[in-house]
Amino acid sequence: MITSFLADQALLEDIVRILFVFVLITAAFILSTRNIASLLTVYAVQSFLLTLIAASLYLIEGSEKLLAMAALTLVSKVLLIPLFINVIGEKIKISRDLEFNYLEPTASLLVSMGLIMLSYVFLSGFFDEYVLGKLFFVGAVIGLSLTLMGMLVIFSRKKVMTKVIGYLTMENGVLLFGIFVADLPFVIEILIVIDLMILVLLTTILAIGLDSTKNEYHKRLQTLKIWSGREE
Amino acid sequence: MNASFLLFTLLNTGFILLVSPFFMSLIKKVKAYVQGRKGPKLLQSYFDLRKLMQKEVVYSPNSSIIMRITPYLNLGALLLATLFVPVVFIPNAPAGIGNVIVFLYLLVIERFFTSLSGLDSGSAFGGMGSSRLMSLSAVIEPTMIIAFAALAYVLKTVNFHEMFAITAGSTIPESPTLSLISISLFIIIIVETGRIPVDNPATHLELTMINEAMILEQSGKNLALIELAHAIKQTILMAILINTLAPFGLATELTFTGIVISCFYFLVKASLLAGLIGLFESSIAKMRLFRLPGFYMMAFFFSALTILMEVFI
Amino acid sequence: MSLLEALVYGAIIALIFGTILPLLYRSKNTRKASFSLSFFSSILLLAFAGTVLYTGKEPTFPAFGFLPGLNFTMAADRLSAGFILLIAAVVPGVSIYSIEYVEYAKSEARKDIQTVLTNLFILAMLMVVLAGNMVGFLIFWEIMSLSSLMLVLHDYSSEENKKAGIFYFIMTSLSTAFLFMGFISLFRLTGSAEFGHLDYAASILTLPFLCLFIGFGIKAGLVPFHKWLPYAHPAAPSSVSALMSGVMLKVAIYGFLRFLLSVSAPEIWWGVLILIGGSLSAILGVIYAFRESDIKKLLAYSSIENVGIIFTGIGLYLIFKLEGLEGLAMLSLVGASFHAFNHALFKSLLFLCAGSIVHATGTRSIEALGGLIKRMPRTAALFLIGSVSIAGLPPANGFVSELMLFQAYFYSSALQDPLLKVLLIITLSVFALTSALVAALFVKLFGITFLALPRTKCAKEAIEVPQPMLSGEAIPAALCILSGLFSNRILALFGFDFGIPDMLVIGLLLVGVCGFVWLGVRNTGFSKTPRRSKETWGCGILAQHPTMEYSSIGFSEPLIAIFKKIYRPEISSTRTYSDTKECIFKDGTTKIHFPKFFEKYLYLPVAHTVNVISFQVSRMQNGKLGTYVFYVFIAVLTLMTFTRYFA
Amino acid sequence: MIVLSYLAVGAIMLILIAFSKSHRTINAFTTLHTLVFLAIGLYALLNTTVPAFETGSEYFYVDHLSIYEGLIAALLFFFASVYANGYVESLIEAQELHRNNLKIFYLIFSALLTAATLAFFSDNLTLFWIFAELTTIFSAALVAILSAKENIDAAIKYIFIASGAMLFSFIGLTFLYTLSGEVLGSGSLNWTVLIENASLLSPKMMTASFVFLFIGFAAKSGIFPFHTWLPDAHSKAPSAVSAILSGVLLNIGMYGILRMYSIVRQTQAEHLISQFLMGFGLLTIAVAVLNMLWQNNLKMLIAFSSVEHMGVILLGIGIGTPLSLFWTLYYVLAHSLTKASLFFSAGILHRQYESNLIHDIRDIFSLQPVAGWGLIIGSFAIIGMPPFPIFSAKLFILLEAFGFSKPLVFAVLLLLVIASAAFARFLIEAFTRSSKEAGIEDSETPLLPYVVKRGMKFPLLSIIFIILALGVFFPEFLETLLNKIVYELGYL
Repeated sequence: MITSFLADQALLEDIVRILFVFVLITAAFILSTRNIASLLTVYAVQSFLLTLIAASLYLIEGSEKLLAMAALTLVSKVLLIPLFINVIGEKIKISRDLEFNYLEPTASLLVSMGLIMLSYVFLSGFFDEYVLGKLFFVGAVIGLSLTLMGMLVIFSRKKVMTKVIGYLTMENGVLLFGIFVADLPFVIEILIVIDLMILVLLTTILAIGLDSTKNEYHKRLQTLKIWSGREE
Repeated sequence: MNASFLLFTLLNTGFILLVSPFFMSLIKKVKAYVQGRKGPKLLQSYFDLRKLMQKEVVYSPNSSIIMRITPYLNLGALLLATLFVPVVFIPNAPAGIGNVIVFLYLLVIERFFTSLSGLDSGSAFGGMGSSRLMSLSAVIEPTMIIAFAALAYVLKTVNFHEMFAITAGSTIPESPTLSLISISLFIIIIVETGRIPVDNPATHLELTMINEAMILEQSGKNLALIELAHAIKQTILMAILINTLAPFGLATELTFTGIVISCFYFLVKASLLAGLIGLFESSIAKMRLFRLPGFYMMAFFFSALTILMEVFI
Repeated sequence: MSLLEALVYGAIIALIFGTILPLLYRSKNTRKASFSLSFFSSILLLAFAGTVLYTGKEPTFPAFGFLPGLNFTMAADRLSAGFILLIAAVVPGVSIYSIEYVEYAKSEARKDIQTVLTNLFILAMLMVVLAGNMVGFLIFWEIMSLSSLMLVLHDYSSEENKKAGIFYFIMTSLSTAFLFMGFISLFRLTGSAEFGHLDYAASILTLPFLCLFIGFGIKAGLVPFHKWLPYAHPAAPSSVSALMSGVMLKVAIYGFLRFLLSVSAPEIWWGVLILIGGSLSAILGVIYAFRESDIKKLLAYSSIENVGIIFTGIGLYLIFKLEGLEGLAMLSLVGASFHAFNHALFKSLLFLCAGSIVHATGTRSIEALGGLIKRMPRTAALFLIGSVSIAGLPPANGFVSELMLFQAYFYSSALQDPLLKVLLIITLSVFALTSALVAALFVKLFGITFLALPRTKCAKEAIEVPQPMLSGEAIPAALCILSGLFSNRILALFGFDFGIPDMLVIGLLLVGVCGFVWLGVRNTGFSKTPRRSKETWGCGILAQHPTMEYSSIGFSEPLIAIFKKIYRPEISSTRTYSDTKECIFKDGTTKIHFPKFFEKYLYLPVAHTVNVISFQVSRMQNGKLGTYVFYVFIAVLTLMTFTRYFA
Repeated sequence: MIVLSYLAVGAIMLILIAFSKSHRTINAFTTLHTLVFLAIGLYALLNTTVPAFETGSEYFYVDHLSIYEGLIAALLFFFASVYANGYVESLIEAQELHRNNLKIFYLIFSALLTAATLAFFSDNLTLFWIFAELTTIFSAALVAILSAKENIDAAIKYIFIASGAMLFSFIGLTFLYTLSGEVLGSGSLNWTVLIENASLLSPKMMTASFVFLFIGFAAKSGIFPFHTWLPDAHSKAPSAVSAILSGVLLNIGMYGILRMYSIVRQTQAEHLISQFLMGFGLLTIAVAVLNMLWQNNLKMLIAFSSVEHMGVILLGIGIGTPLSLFWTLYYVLAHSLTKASLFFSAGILHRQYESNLIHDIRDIFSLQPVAGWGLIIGSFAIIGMPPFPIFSAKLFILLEAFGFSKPLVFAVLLLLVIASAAFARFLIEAFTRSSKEAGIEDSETPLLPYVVKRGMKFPLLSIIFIILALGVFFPEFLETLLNKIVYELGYL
């Protein structure tokens, strides 16, 4: 039964579509959630959704690489990175990111709808020549808009931790886009993930310095007169 | 330097030197008559000069060598200038003698050093005189240049000798435009010799004086030399006007009779002109200092008009 | 390598050594040697330039492979030789003067640096004139600007000098920017960096012409780009002011002439533009000079005026040339070049003397001076020669070049176009006004500085400067007189004959007549008249006092009144009264303020606009990551839209 | 071979550094690392037939451009590592850098060199992308290593902006991959393959992919409006690091843009992209110089000047003629060296005054004459005064730009005037201040001259010597090398 279920292309595509919707929902959560722990959970869920999408695609297309990618995503983004961020987050002892720049959550949601539209318009201008399957096209649109929404998160949230999650969302978007548009060599994928891991490692460590509520950094600020420039 | 030019140097310069003080007295006389006075003797200027030559020279202790060389430089420059304006005959002069621009700048030498000597003794009068003289002469300069440029335009040469050689051939002005230039030249004489309405040569009142203020500190023979230079300047400027407007009688060749006739005609014409200047001075009031540029503009207008007429007609 | 080239190489090598030596061995003797080298090099250059001008033989220099596809070449034709002659005439005096003058610098290091930079400056100016192509020209042009900039900043502690430095730098950068533009467009047009004949229609050359006109105009100090001169000259050491004013401005004129003479078919409006620009600079330069009491600022404005006269001559040249009057065109061109030469001489003389005065009295304000003729008689005599030359009194050299231009004007009746004639009449009267005002200006400068009683203690206690400085001043002074007297001979030697009056005759006659008068007075029985030096009558005052003397601003007052439309003086006064009804005057001050027209209406608005924009733009950099990412976000969206619709 | 030796040497050096104890040996190994890289580059230049593929035809490729950029990188790292010896010691003494972090500093420094070099030798654009990302991370770590709050802040900005923008590059790469797949049957991101088949690529898709790639590379090299991280990062980093940030890391982005442009150049999208690049170049210059004008922070000023120069280089690439490419490449070299000299001088001043601010600098000629003059000469060089190399490069780039647009050239010239004015204003204000005028509180504590550590003057002086020599004399081999690059990029 399962095999027949898995062989049903149309059903699989429907499932992927449903997953798309879930991805967008997670993105909306990431835009508006104030609690960092739940943000992290949402991110993990989003990554898991990506894993599922990759796996479904494997079933549709049959490319081994997609399966490997799904596994890679599962290990790195669903497990390792959230775990790591969680550890750091507990160290900093902040649990909430309450402030927003430029866009309040409701406004961000509206804007992100606009972003989806823009991505659609943009991509439709280019992929009309190269016929991409409808599903693939939607995937690309979702991927691109997810990337832009990640950026939205980066600039509209204050704490570095949230920004990191925003960046990770962007990365997820790019991954989604990549899955649906092209199939890159797997070595490259691994390298990218390694790169991502180092980056997250570094930024979260650095976040200790910035998001920390402790005062020791402010003390050092006075002994060093580096900070300067016009904004004084 | 040929013999003719040497002779010219002696005759022309000597003649002008000789007659210049006469015109000074003449103008004074005319003015006096108009005012109902008797006026000085016609030869009074000569007596004055002789008296000054014999008097003691007093220098201010503040003054410097400038004060001492100015009289000589002044008279020297003007004597040189006499070579540029032939009144006895038109010689075969070396290149450059007679050049309008050199002539104008010889007058500038005189002005330059007079002004310096005015500043030399440190008196407020002298400074005032120099300041006014230099300012006003700067403003009259375009008029002079344009007047002489107009001459050059009409007569197609920049040399007085050649100009007068052209005008002397005819008894009436060569071109109607020349009579327009004459008006500017007349005004220039008034301005350059410091006469009413520009300046009052007879006063030592600080509000009005320009020329006199600068030579207040000069005395004795130095003053005599300056006065003489002043008289010469007046004569040669008059000579230019006469040779432009009423050139008849000027000898173009070196002959004895020609020279005599030239001298005679010049004396007559210059006396008439001097009388005219005297009348003009008497009939007009002294202008306020800062109204003078307007007066100069009139002269400028006439000269510029001349050129414009030459340009467009 | 013939002797001719050897002379140039010798001069260049001497200057290079002069530049490097003080860096290696730091002592007074090295500095002396360094200036001796520049003196020596100018002698070589004199020989070189003289030969080239006389024989018309053009030396050939090997090209030096410098950049890919581009050689550095040197070339010297008669035009460059003329300007090399100018350099060679100014440098000796400045070198000898500097030997002593440089020792007044504040510290050993500054003395060395001043020596090095002065030599470098001279070298750069020489190389600009020698440069065979535009790139070489630009390179040395920049070095010239930089070395002079550092010299302007030599006394960097004063706030005023800092401002002068920045301002000079900005103006010189602007000048270079315009030159870049002009040269680049020429380069694109001809496909080569060489200065060659430009056989193109004038409409094609409009852009390069305008760019080069503005570029060289800025550097030469043409109104309205003149503003840097009165700032930079007072800030620089006087020997450098002499070089800047005497030579550097001429180098700009050289560049402009180099371009202009290579154009085969210019248009008449070029000439008109140059003529109007020149006349405007001339008249405004001297009018602005009149209000100054700072001796070096005054001289700087006077440089603007002289540059104006030179440009007037160039403008006349173009107009006459295009109207087919070759003779008059040559007369104007040579007149302009000769004026450049003369101005180099007398302006360097005047700046050197000004340096002596400033050194002896410690002030640049002539209001504080007076009576220096008694304390510094030699400087006074030299300064008088300079004043006489610049005022254009015959037979000094300043007169000759003005005479040539006047003569060109006077003969312009041969022009056909009536409108051009009218233009010439107007500019002629402006020119006349200028030259008369210059005479007035230098009466003021010489009179207030040197004559009458000293106005302050510093003037009272001034002592004559040492001999080397006087010798340094004596060289240009002698050259002023000689080049005036022998102007006809010199021009004839170089193949120009315009039939202008022979100054030697005039000069001899003048001396003769003056001598005659003197002898006449002495030997005709009046020599026995007594003479006395005694307080003259002063309307009842007890003794002459300096405060009674005419001051600099007092001297200028009539002209300020006449030209009040240009000066727009703002007079403000405060008064206090001894009584409540304000009848009895107690105390008060009056200030005359001259608004700086170009600064107020041209420079400051531009600077202000740039500042405002700069401020707004730098506010973008607010230090917040959110904002920065927001920019990226917006940029990405914009680019997406752009690509969608334009690709 | 070359890439492998780079990799091997990089790895060995990392190990050596990791196991060294004293600062001296660590620094010596780092310097050795740079020298070996330099030697490999030279060897490759002289003895190996290039262009050649390395490690199969998949990932690495050696041509003259990569060697050239690699050599510049190695050279600058060499100077920086020599400089770092004294400079880092001073930082430790001043307690700005914790001694425990010393080894990490050098490890990252070394890794950064390896990553940067490998980026230049990547044939596969994704690989290039990854190495570029790695350099971002490493250099951000170097910025943050001083662990002052504003350093961390700067590093965070750097990472978020550069890496965030790089993600768009990745989207661009995906586009490119699809595009090449359409044409070639199977997709490829190898530059060599792409440029061979460039004429087949659809201009429309090419434009889209170029624009996306541009976003990332522009952020990497500080092009407006992605430049915002640059002034912060470059000014907060230790000066030895600032020098390589400006001198090497910006080149990586430019290298990417250049490689991409050389592909675009052969398609019909060339015209649009060329205008696009020139427009961004102009905007970048404008924004940079306007930020420079009243800048009160020395290192900020120098950093903004980097932005300005990246604008000029972008302009040079955008013009797209062989001559302009030639001079743009030369410009890259000239800018890297000059900028390094400026940062080295600024570093010495920073040690002296413990500040980069204009009003803290005073008595410079008595306290730090070498750095003062270094800064003056460096400023002359950076604003494009002869006889420094930027002058001729600028001249020829503008000369080529003139063929495209006269107003553009004119605008650039005027903007460069503002840049010069900014430098002049800063130097004149800062260098003419003496402690006598500075005020009361300053006169109580007279400044002691900071003893410049061993080796800090050497890089400064040698760079000044090199740029002077380069300005006066254009070496033949450089000309050949640059010509070969122009040829290999398909310009001729």
